[in-house]
Amino acid sequence: MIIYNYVFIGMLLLGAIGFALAPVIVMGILAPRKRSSSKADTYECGLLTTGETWVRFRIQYYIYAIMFLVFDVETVFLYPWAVAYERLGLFALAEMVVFLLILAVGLAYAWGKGVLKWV
Amino acid sequence: MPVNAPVLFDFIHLAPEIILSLWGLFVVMIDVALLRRRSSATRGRILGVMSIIGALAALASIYLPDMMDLGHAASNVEESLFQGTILGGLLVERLTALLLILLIFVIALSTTWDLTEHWGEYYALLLWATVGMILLIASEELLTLFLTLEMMTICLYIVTAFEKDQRRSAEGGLKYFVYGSVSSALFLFGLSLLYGLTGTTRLAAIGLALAPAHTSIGLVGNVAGAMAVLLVLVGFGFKISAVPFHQWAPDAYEGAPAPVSAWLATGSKLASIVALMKVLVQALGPWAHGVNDISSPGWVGIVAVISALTMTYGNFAALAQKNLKRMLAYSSIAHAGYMLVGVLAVVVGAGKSAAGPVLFYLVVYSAANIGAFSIAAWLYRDKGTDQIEDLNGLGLKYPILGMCVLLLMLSLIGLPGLAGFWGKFFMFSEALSQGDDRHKLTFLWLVGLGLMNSVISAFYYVRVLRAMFLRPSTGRPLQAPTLTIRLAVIGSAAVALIFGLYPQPLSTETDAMAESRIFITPSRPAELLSVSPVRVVPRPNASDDTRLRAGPIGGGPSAPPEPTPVPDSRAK
Amino acid sequence: MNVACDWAFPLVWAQQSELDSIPWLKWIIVLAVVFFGIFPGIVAYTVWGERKVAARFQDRIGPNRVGPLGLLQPIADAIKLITKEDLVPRSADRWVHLIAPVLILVSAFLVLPVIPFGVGLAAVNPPSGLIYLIAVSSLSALGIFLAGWSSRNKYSLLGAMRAVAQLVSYEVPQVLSIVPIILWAGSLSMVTIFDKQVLYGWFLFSPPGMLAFVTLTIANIAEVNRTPFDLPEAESEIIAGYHTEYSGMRFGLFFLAEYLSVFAVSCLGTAIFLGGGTLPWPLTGEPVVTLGGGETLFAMLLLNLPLIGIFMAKVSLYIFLMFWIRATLPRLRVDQLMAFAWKFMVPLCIINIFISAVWYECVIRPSKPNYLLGWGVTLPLVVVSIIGVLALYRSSMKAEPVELTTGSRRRSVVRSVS
Amino acid sequence: MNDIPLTWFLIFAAACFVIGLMGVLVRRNAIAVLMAIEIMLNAANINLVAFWRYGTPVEGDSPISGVMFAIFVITVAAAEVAVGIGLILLCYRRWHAADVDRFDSLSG
Amino acid sequence: MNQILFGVIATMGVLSALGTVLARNLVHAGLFLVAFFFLIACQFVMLEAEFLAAVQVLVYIGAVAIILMFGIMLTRNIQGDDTTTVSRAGFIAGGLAAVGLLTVLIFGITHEEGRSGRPAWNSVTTRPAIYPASARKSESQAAAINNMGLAVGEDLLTRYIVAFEAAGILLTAALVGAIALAIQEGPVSDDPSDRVKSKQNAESLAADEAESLLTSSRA
Repeated sequence: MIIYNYVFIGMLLLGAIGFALAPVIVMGILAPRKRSSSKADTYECGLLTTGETWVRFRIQYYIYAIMFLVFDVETVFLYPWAVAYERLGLFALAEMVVFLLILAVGLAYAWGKGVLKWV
Repeated sequence: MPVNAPVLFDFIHLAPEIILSLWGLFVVMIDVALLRRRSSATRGRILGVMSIIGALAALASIYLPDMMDLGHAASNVEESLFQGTILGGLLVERLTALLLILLIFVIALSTTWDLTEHWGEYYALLLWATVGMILLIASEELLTLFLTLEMMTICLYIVTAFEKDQRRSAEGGLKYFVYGSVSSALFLFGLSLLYGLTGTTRLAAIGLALAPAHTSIGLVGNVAGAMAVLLVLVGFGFKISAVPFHQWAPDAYEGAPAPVSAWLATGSKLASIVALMKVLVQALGPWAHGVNDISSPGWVGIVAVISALTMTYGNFAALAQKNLKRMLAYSSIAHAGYMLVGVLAVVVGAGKSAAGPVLFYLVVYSAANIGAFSIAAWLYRDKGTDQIEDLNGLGLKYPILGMCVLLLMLSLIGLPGLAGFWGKFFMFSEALSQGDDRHKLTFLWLVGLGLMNSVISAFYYVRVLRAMFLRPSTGRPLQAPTLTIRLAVIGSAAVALIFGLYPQPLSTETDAMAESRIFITPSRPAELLSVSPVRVVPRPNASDDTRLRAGPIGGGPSAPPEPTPVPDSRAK
Repeated sequence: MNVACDWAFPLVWAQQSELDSIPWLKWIIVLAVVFFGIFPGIVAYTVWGERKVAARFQDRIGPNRVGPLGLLQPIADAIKLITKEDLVPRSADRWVHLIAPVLILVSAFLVLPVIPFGVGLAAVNPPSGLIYLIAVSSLSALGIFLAGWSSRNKYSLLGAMRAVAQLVSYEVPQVLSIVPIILWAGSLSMVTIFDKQVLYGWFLFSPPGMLAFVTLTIANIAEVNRTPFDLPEAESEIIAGYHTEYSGMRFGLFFLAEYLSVFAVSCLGTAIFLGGGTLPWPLTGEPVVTLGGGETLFAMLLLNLPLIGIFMAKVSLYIFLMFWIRATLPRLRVDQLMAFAWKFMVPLCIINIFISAVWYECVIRPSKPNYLLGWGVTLPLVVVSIIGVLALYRSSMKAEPVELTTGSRRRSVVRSVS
Repeated sequence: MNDIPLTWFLIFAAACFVIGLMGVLVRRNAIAVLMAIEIMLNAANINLVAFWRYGTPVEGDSPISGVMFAIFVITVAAAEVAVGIGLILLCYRRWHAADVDRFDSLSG
Repeated sequence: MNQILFGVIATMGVLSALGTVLARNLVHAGLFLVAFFFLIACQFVMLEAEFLAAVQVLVYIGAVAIILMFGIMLTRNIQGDDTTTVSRAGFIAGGLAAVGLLTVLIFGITHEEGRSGRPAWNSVTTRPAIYPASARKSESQAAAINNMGLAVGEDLLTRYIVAFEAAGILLTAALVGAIALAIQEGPVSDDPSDRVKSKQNAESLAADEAESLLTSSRA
């Protein structure tokens, strides 16, 4: 059954989480614990933190995230085409050329609009 | 070549969609590459003209299948392309032509004022929304239906919020988006239940699977089926802004720039009503009124209540409106209510003759709305607001346009002698004559309510006319309208007048369009149509006697296209 | 090749095998020994190797105090980290602060079971193994974001946002450069890819293959945040990027996760491009090792030992390449970094997909693959596309510096959020 | 290795759907509403794949119609989120708040 | 063993969905949402649609969750913990409506009786066998499960080609539209009339800023 592949991966997942948490727990036990107020401040190269943690964010991040989302979904369509390429004839290649052309225009648009520049 | 490779000729039927989408890409690239240096006003005009050329090219390409005389699929024969996912035939071509003409007017309207700086994206999104609408009309399957519905609405979400200098445009867009995606999630859950009930995604096959030939009693006995129908109705109710799901419409119409709200009121509503008719008749038809012996109510009652609510609420709310676009939004809700009566007649009668009047009404309604919204565009261009009292004295200053607006408003009311009247007349008379006695009472009520609402609607339309003709013009007078506004208003007034005096050509045309397969519930194919699956009938206008015709029932599992490379429905 | 063994070690692949009940004990042994024993050991000594190699590049010796040749250095580091105080800033979000490094480490671990170390030696072989691998390796971006956000420090949040933006931008070329492999192998399962490479020779030995290998390596380096793409946690930039507020073993987890993903990513590179476990010579021909089925664990290991050796040699070469690049190349500026991904790598990978389709038609589809035609057609295509995209990229980059320095006579396109 | 009955999957999907709907009704922040919509779409996906797996495909249809539907639903949901966040950011720059019910400039 | 596994995944799935809806802090809600997506992917694996599980993890957790998190960061509530739920009364009303709908749905699911040859839902307890080749009911479904990438690829480019190209157009429209919405100013054009326009734009922004400060100070 295909599920058994993923049962092994599930066991690996749980094992990895345990493998990651074990040292932190051990550290909690072994390591010395001396609380002091100055230690618990957020680190600002030694200065006191100025201004609350809301800083001007550029819209840039959002644009990179959309570009990634669109190309990510594009690969979700590309992979099955690549797998079935052998059995599909030439028309499938033509269809995929059209699909990639459509998405290349999206990339060219973002490029031309200048949003890809990290200003 | 794998078993069901798409036949090359199928793509010919898709010519308009292919041209529109590639043209949208072309417009976007031209805007980014060549026109960077120009100001947004000049860019708007240049790209507007180019988009109109694209729409005209698509319009010409509709008749490509005939010109190419492919030898087999003449375009008058209904046939399912791409293994039953897309429909090609007379209805789809005529409605595509109508949509493209409306699109040309909307694009022309968009060049009136400098509503955005991103013109390339604006026109491309309008073109892609049209591709979504055409494919929505042509889709024969739940998957393509959902995808094209979403494609149309997502393009419209973005375009609604395109006037970035206006706060209301962004807010209207967001409200439209939130309502839209919630209702599309509900719609999808309804589709998944339907898929579970019948096991197939093709509409015709669903209809046959739901046919009450078995012991299953109608809607009441089967709660899962009832939930599926209700959720599908919610999805479509949102799209045609029927009452319980209409809160988004006034805000979206008022917020969006005038040409976009024109496109919302005409194109999006037209495609959604045709899709609603197709799903209700073809897929959910058997459950319309439950099995005759057990008088378990089908969903006809629900749709009747929705239609009544939509009519009355739309009209009463429109009475109190100050803003022209918001009033037009409520009037478009009211018209959705009238059209639902026509849809009910189609479902109950399950005859193709009943679908003609609804299409007739759609044509007339969308033409009138284009004219009305072009007035709103003109008003906004000069005065920056779209309150009704800003129209004061317009009729006196521009008598010809004033007359045209008069014709428009009267046609929207449904005054005899104008196209609007014939639309309502055909639809209501069809509703009264259709259906067996059980439905007589409901239709009587609906038609009565419809007439009463038409009278109420007179009040708010007349208020616009009163402002234009009787009030002295206050504040800055409006400058001369651009050619595009003039053309739009005169064009729609001409439609209202010509088809008002002589409705015959349009009604025969719409009756011919109504003969498409999607308006025949699969559960009754045997009675209405000769059983042989394939019969070609010469073009409708050639001879009228052979009214009965058989689109090949390609979809039903009873006669599934065997997986031969060329399904038999095409063998001539 | 996909042979069912009754004592399949560690083959748990159950697609066609008659494994109707799950061999729990065997799996737990495999997990404990291989996944939580050998691999962390390899990773620890990769860290040691990196420090030694980097030292050699800078003409110094590197760690040699602890044990002979500094071999016990990794263990010393581990003990030091464990005994440090577990410090979490007061304003930080305690739980998310802990979940973030765990998420990154887990995403690195989950890549390993799918990779075929030898003939039939993939721990797990699901039919869509490669897309599973891509999906799991995209989890780390989320982990990095949560690390930055949870420490409620505006510099670490800014560093995390920049790191995620870079990761996300380089994941697209990574994913696109794997498409040629699937096209040639005709399936997503890693074992079939291995079998195809045995038949047709390494996928590297073809012009589109080379191009795809180069783009994949560049994307892998960026994916793991190593020089020249390690801007987010570069010392000179924003304190220490997203793991400013992490100390002690929590920081150790990040360190372990980074080197484990270096190992995982290089295993991916070798498995799909360098024909994991097969020798470059003879190029093609009969399978290297045939499993008659029913071998015992010991026989299985013995048979596969040379293959595992070759695989590990290739992986270490790949990792050495990364060390080498880290020791020599300077760090890229942020805008060059992003522009390079979107304006050079993505177009190149898209074009490469079509060139690989041409290679498929010439070599793999015909019964007798003629490599001459394949090379003859695709080599010029590859060269032309590289030059074309490079020219395009150059022209767009050339326009920019002027703008940036002269206070942009034209308003910069995107202003900050008001 | 007894099998899982179909109704378990359907009840799980219905529960997630209803929770998503409640989220839409209860939450005020536009991004929280967007998350609730994603839950509803995923619930519908589970429904589709469950019906595909437990039913035998009809002759004329594709053998994986349920999975294909789910793949296209994921594409639509991704496009919807991208556009939704774009609209929310546009509204945020105008109103400095992404709460759905604080938008009352369009009254009447 | 399958049923236990399903039970665990289903309860954790419902809990994480509830967490997304009820968490006060938006980023915590986002975290619960990511957990929910992962558990839905596990459900797909339980249904043996593993290509879909990989696509779900890749698209939802890899991209959609990142965009949602960026959306939270780019709107003011960086800590993400401003009040985001409605009043107590609204809460109970929403909850009741949800419970009502749930009972109707569950009643519908359990009491659905089959039609036209399809078995009723609650009678379907075993899925069509794939593994022992002899017991396979439909060869095409078995082939699809064993190599889903191939089956999806074939169907995508032959049967649903129209939906496939429409999805391409939809993605580009979303990309182009979202970028057009996100850009603060118009394209960088030297035309003076553009400049005037964007100055008004800047002024109106400043005006909004001042006005919103006023309202917040008064509130």
